[in-house]
Amino acid sequence: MHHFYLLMAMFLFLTILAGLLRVFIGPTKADRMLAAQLFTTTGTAICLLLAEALQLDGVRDTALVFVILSIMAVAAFVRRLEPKNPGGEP
Amino acid sequence: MTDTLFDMTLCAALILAAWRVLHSSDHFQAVVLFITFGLILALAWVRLEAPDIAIAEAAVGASLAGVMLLDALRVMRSVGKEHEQEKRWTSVAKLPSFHLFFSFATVLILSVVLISAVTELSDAQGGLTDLVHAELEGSGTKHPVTAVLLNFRGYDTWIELGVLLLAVLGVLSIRECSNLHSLAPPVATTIVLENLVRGIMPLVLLVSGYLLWRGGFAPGGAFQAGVVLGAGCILLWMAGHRSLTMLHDATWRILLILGFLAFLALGSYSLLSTGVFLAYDRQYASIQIFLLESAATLSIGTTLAGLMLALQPLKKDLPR
Amino acid sequence: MTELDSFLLYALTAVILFALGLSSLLSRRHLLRKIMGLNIMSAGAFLLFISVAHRNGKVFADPVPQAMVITGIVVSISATGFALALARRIRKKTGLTSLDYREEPSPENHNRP
Amino acid sequence: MTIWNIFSILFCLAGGAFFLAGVVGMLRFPDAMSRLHALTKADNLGLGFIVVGLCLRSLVVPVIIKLLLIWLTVLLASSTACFLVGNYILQEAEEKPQEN
Repeated sequence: MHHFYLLMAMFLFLTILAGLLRVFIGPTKADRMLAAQLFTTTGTAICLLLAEALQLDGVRDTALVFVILSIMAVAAFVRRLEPKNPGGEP
Repeated sequence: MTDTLFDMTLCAALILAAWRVLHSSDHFQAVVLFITFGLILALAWVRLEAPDIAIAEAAVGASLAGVMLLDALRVMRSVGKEHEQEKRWTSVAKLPSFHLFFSFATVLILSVVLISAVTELSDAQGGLTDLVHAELEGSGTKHPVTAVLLNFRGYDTWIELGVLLLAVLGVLSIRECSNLHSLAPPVATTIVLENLVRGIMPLVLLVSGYLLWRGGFAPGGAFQAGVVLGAGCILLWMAGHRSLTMLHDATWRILLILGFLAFLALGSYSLLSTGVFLAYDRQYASIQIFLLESAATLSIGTTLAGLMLALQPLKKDLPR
Repeated sequence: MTELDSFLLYALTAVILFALGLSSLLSRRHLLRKIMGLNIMSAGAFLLFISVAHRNGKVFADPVPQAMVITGIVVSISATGFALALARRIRKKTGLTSLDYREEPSPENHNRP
Repeated sequence: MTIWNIFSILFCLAGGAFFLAGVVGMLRFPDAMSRLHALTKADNLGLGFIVVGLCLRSLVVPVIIKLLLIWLTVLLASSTACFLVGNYILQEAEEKPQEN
């Protein structure tokens, strides 16, 4: 069972490596950001699988921290420094 | 076998990501890769059975640093001739050749020295695990990492809180503002993000408190809790909430120095009563450590959030 | 493969990360890249610490290097914040994104914050 | 090997398949908006299946609660993130013609 979860984690890690290609080729900023968002979720899944494989409970807390802060990068990415079209939709 | 394969993939990914962070042509790509690098590094900490560090890295490397860099990227866009320079695969070409020669020679020599040092290290055995476990009894906490941070090497933690304080003071003086009240109010964002943050903030606070509590007997502790707290404050600001600027100026200042002062007070008390700086009474060690950790959590949280918020536009910089 | 080899693997990765970060710190011109290089250097240093800690550990990695790395991570993020503040100040005052003062600042973006 | 373990393996494999689909979509789809669609599949279902698989494996109440909390948060955060990025793409598209 230990090996199954480790293999599963490795498989997910390989999907991250494949996804890196999207960050390299882009072409738009949004594409790159989306890939990073996918990595965060995949990373969470890997953490959970490794927690089971290595029997480390603290790793689930790592996944929890990943998840609750995953929105930060995207929020920083779409944020505008100055208010835009004040009359229109926010 | 599976473990080795996993290790090798992880190391290859780390090197690949680091290489592209430093040598891609586009700055935005570099920042996104930097966030990904932080994520892969957190996975490496998990693999190396250091969950304490993985928690801190998940909050710092994968979120906080990325947010700071994304924010800086907006104002640091290179323009004109410099921009053309950056667009090329590598922009080292423009430096004087002696500079290039010097830097690559330095890197080469250092790498050789380091590699030989590392191969030496592979023969060395030992480590301090047994010593820490032998002293764990009566240190006031059941988790070895917390015991090292707060008890055995309390000096380090104390000075480190001082370093954090210096960093935020430095940023404030560079910005030429004395407190967060000179910041322009945050820009309103979409209602979707506002609502998400409204829902998720209690969870962030809960996780922060949970990590502080867990630090007594399992991975977690003041640093992780503080980093999560600070990230939460920044998240509030990004959702258009006034966050730390809501606090009275004096309150903010007290929160900043609380951790440093708590260590200083306890250290002086133990110096007067026992003659040793930062020595705990065995009887009260656990409650003393808990108080120190709570103070440190608040300080680290406000400091990290302050570092980021102090870089936001000031009232005087706004157009009109 | 034995425990020793996994230590060597991570330790050599750490050295490579350190060298990559250092070379970029010395030879890249854009300040953000320098700051990222600094961060990758520190990641390499941390990785070396923990690869030793993992080899010497029992259930968890050796707690002393772990504690040092946790302090290091928080110090490195505060150093990054300070460095970014400096870099943004340089950009605002001179219009440059590097330390190369022979470069002419671009006039159109000089005064933008 | 109990029946729970077999189900756990099956659910984890299903989750892995969704992650694979997500990354293939991320690489093969033609534009950012359709890649957004691929991302949501991996986020919601991929992690969901893996969480269920691990719940079946551990069968300890606190762990199950933590896992479900993680999944619930991912559902909220990732849909918000996708909305924000989608909104950003639309706004960019709106601004582009005016600039040129």
